[in-house]
Amino acid sequence: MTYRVHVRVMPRTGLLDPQGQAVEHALSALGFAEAGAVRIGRAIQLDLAATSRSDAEARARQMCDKLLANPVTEDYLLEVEES
Amino acid sequence: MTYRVHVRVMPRTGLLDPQGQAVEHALSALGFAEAGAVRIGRAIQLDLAATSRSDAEARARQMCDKLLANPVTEDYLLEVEES
Amino acid sequence: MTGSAVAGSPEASAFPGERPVTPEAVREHNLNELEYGRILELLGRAPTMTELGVFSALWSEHCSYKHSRPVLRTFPTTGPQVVQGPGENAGVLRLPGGWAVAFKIESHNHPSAVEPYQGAATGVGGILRDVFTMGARPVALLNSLRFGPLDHPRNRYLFAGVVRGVGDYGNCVGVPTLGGEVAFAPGYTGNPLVNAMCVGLLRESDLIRAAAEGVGNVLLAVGARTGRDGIHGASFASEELSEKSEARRPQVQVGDPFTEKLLLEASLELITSGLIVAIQDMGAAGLTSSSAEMAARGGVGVEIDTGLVPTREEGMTPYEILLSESQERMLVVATPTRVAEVQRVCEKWELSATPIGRVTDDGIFRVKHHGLTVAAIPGQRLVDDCPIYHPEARESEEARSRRSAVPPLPPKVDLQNALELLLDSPNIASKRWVYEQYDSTVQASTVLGPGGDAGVLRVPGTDFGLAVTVDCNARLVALDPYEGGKAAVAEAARNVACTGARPLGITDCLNFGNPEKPDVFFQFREACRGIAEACAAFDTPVTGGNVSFYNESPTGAIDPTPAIGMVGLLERVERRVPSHFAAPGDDVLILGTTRGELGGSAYWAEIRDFVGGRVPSVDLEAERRLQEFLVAAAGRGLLRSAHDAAEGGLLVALAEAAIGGPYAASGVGAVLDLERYAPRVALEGLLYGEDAGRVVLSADPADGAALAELARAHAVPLFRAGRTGGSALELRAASRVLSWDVEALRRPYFEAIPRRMQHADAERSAGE
Amino acid sequence: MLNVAVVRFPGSNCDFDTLRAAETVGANAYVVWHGDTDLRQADAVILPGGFSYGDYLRSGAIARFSPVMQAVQRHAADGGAVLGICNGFQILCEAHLLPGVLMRNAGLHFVSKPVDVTVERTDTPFTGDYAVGQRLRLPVAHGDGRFLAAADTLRMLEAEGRVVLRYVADTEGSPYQPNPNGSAAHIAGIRNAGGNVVGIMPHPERAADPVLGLADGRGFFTSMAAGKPQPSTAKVLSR
Ligand SMILES: Nc1ncnc2c1ncn2[C@@H]1O[C@H](COP(=O)(O)OP(=O)(O)O)[C@@H](O)[C@H]1O
Ligand SMILES: [Mg+2]
Repeated sequence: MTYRVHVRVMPRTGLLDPQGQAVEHALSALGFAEAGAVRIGRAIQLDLAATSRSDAEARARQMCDKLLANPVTEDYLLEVEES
Repeated sequence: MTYRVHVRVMPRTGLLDPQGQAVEHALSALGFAEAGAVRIGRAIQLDLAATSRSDAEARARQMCDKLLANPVTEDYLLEVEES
Repeated sequence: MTGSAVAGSPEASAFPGERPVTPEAVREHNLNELEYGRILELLGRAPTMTELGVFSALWSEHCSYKHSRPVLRTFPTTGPQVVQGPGENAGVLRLPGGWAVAFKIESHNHPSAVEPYQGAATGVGGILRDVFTMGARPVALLNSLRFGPLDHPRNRYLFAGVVRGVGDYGNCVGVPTLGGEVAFAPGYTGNPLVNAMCVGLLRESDLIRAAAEGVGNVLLAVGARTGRDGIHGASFASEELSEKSEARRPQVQVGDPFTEKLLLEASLELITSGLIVAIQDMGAAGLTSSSAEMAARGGVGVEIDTGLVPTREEGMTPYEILLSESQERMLVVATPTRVAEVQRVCEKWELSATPIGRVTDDGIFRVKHHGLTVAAIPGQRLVDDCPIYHPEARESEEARSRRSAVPPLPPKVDLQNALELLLDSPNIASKRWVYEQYDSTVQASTVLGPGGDAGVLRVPGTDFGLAVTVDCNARLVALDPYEGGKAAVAEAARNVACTGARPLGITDCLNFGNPEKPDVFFQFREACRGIAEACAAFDTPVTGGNVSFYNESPTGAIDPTPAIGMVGLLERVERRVPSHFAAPGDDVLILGTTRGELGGSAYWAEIRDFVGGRVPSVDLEAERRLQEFLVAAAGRGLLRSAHDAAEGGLLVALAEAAIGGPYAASGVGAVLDLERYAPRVALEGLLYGEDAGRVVLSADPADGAALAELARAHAVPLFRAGRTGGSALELRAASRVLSWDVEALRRPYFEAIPRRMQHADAERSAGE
Repeated sequence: MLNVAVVRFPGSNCDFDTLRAAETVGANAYVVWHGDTDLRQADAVILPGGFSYGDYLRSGAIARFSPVMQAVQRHAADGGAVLGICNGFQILCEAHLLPGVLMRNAGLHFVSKPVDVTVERTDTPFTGDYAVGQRLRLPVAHGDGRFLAAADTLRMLEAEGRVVLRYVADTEGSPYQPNPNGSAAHIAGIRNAGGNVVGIMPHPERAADPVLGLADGRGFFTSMAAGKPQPSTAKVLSR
C-alpha cells in the first residue's frame, strides 16, 4: 500500500517566530487585522510504501524524529492518508 | 468566534523542488528508502476572528491570494477549525 | 579583597509563588559555598530567589571572569592608538582623520553545540550589538570555527548548521564577512567552537560609553519583546556540556536579523544625534547584566520595574524577565526630557522604546514588579565582589612527553605525493565552501575578500583601509601553550602585514577547558603569557576579548584555542597586496629563515599520523622586522603578492600562491631553485616544516634591487627562488626535481570540503 | 541633473552602496522611505538589494505592499526607468512589474561570489553604455536567485528579447561555475515589455570602483546618467 503523509513542522511554542511576526504585521497592514497568533513552519508531503496505516505512521514518526523536525526548536504533527 | 486556520502552501507540481529532493536523498541515506515524492512547502497557522466558519474561510482565502502564496509557483490548501 | 564596607542591604520580598532559596537551589544556580557566603555577608540577609538568579548570572564565569581576571591583567592594553581598552562593549583604536575602529570577538560555543544554526546566528547578532552600541557602524564580520573531523556525520551537521547560521544573520543585517578560519580536530567533537568577530567604524567624537549617569535619568527597553528564551544562558556558558545540557534545550534563543538591522539603524541614529546618555546590549544575562554593569560603570544605582518590560508571553516572573536572553534588545539611558524624541526615532524604525526604570542615587540595584521590591542589592558589590580564584596550574605529564616524542610511523606517501594529500585535508584546503555562503561584498567596500591572508576594506571617503584577520593554530597551543600563544599573535600580525597593513591591536577569544583542572589552567596561563609578550613586541595592545572556559564534553577538553582577532591600518588602500601570484614572469622570493622544524606540523599530523614534537619557537624581534619590511615594501608598491607560510609549511604556501584566488580562471606556475636555500635542512623539513616568520613574495624583477636593499635595511633574510610562469610548480632542491601540475593541485584544494559536505544539511541525527 | 530615487524598505541593506554609486556618475541620488508616496521628480528609481522585511515568507512578498510601491507602479507605467537589484528584482517580480519568480538557489545555499554574465540588451536605460555580448564580472550575493517562469513566459521572454543579462554557461569541468543558482536559461536579468523596468540579480553597485578590483558594474550607472539608447515607449530622461 502507498500512503501519503503530510507533516506540519512548527516552531515550538514560546520560541520567537520572527517570520510569523512579520507576516502578522503585513496582514494587518493589508486590512486583515482580525488575524493573530501567526506562526510559520514547514509543510512536508511524502509518499510512503507500508503494510498498514499504523505502520506508515510509525515510520513517518521516525523520519520526523530523525530528520524532518528539529527536536530542539520544533514540534510536528502527522497526518496519514491512503493514496 | 475565533477560528484556527491552517494553510499548506506547496510548490506547484512539476516544479523542481531541490529542497524536497535533498530531503528525499537524506531519508534514503538514513534507511527510509520507502519514502518518495517528497515535497516541501510552508505551513502557516493563524487565529482568526470571524462570524462563521465560511466567513473565516473566505477571509483566509483572500489572505492566501494576496500574500501567503505566490500564484505563479505555489498552490495552497486551507483547513479551518473552531478554537 | 574588596567590599569590607558596611554589609547590609534594603529588604526585598519573595515574589508570590516563588520557590524558597534552599541549598539545592543555590547549587542549581552554580554558586558554591564561598560565593553564597559572600552573598549573605553582602546583603546582611538571605537573598530572594530573584536575587539568587541575579547573583548567579553576574557571578557566572562568563560575566565575572572569576578564574581569568588576574591573568588577563597581564596583557598590554595601552598605547597612543588606544581610544578604549578592555572593559567596554568593544575596544576602540584611533585611525587617521578623526576616524576610529571598534572591534570585538565573542564566543557562542555552547549554544551552537545544542542548536548550531540559532547558536551561531545569535552569536553574530550579539557581537554586532557590542560594536554598534559603541556608536560604530559595523563594516566587517569574521568568524573562527572549530569542529570534530568531517568523517563524522554529526560534525558535518554542526559545521553546516553553524556556517548557515553565521551567514544568514550577517547577510541579512548587511555586514560583509571578510575572513575567518575553520579547523577540524578530534578534541572538538561534541564541543565545537563558534567565535564571531565584528569590526565597526566611527568618528572618534561619536564614541559613547555604556555608563549610566545622571540621577533621575530614564532607562528604556528598546527592540524585541522579552520572552522565556535563553534563561540561564550565561551560567550555561560556564559549565561543561553533559547529558544535563540536553534538558536545557527549550531555552534556545532564536535570532531575528531583520529586527537587528532596524535596531542597528535606530541605535546609530540615537547616538549620533546625541539623544541618549548611554546604551548597552542586553546580551548574556540580559537585562540583569546590562543594567547592573551600566550602573556600576556610572557609579550610580538603578531601579527597574519588571512589570513595565514588554514581554512576549503572559505571566512572566521578575526572575524570568531579568534573566531572559531574548535577542535584539537594548537598554538605553536618556534624560527625561529626551524620552519622547528617543521614542520617535525608534518608532520610525518600527521599534518600541519603553521606559522601565530610572537612575538612582543610592547605589542600589533595585528591582520592583508592579511596586513590590523583589531585589535590592548594593550595585557596585554585585558587579565587583564575586570571589576571584587563582587555580593551580600544572602541566600534565602527558603533554610534556608528547613534546619530546617523535613520529613512530613512516610517511604514508612520499614527499611528492604528500602535497596533494595536504591540500585535500580540510584544515588546509580552500574554505571557499564556507565563505561563499557569507556575503563578502555588501557595503561595496571590500578590497580583498576572503580567500587570502587577511580581508581588506576601504574606509569610504578616505585613502586608507583596514586589514582584518582572526588566527590560531590550536595544535601548536596544545603542544606548547606559551609558544602557541605567541604564534597565534604572530600569525595574525603576519597575515595583516602581508596585505601591506600595519598591525594596530588585537581582540582575543580564549577558548579553553575547565579552569579548575590544573593542566587546563596551565594552558590558559601560559598561552596568555605568550600572547602578552607577542602583543608587547608588536605594539598591538589587547583592546578586549572574551574568555570561554568549560569547553569540555564527555570525550574530554578541547585543544586550547586562543583565537586572535587583529586589525591593521593600510595607509593607502590601493596599495593592498593580494596573496596569490599575479602573472608569469615575476620574481618569487622567500622571506625569513627556514630551519625545517616539523614539530606540531600538519605534515606530521596528516602524513605520519602524529601530533607531537617540539613546536617552532617564534622569534618576536625577527617577526617584527618582517612585518615592518612588508609594510614598507607594500607602501612603495614593490610587491605583486605576499603569502605567509603557516600550516603545511613553505611548499603549501607556494602551492597556494600558484593555485590562485578562488575565482581565478587558472593558476600561475613557477620554476624555483632551492638548491642553495637552507642547504643544511633536510628536504622533508624544508618543504613541510612550519618555522614561523616566513613569507612567499612575488615582485616585478625590475624591483629586485630595491627589495634586496629594503630587506638588508630591515635585517630580514630574503632569498630569490625563481620566476613565476608555466603550468607547473617546479622545484629543484637537494639534487632532486619535484614538479606538480597546478591544475592537478587546484582540484583537491577546492573540492576537499564540498566533497565531504555534499549532503550535510540533512545529517543531524545520523550520528547521534 | 538626473534625479535618482533609491527606495529604502525596512531591511534594505544596499541602499547606501547604490546611492554612492549613483552619485559617482553625477546623479542627484536620494533615499525615498518605504512609507512615502512621492518619488520627488525621480527620473530613475532603484530598488536596492537587501532583505526587506527579513525576506520572511518570500523574498519581496511583503515589501511589495509598501505605500511607495504604488508610486513606483505609476512611474513605471509612465515609462519611467526602474532598476531592481537583487532584492529589488525579487520585489519587482512579486509586484508583477516583471514576470516570473526568484526561487531558492538550486544548491540550497546562499551564494556570494563574482560571476560572469553577458549583456544581451543595450536598449534599456541601464545598459546603454555596454555592447551586446559584452562579458562582465559582477558580484552576486543571494539565497533566492533562481529565476523561474512558466514555460510560455520563458519562451516569450526569449522571443521578445527581454533577457538583459545571462550567466555565462558553466565551464565544463571547472570547479568554478558561473551560474550560481540554477536559474532557467541562465537568466540573470530581464526587462519588461516596455524595456524601462529592469531586474537583475548581480550587484553592479558593488563593482563600480576600480579600488574594489571589479569595475564592470559602473556601466549601469553611467548608462542611467547618460539617458542613452531609449526603448521606444520610455520617456526621455532629463539630463
Ligand atoms: N570561517 C571563515 N569565514 C570566512 N572566511 C574564512 C573562514 N575560514 C577561512 N576563511 C578564509 O579562507 C582563507 C584561508 O584561511 P586560512 O586557512 O585560515 O588561511 P591562513 O592560514 O593563511 O590564515 C582566508 O582568507 C580566510 O579568511
Ligand atoms: Mg589565517
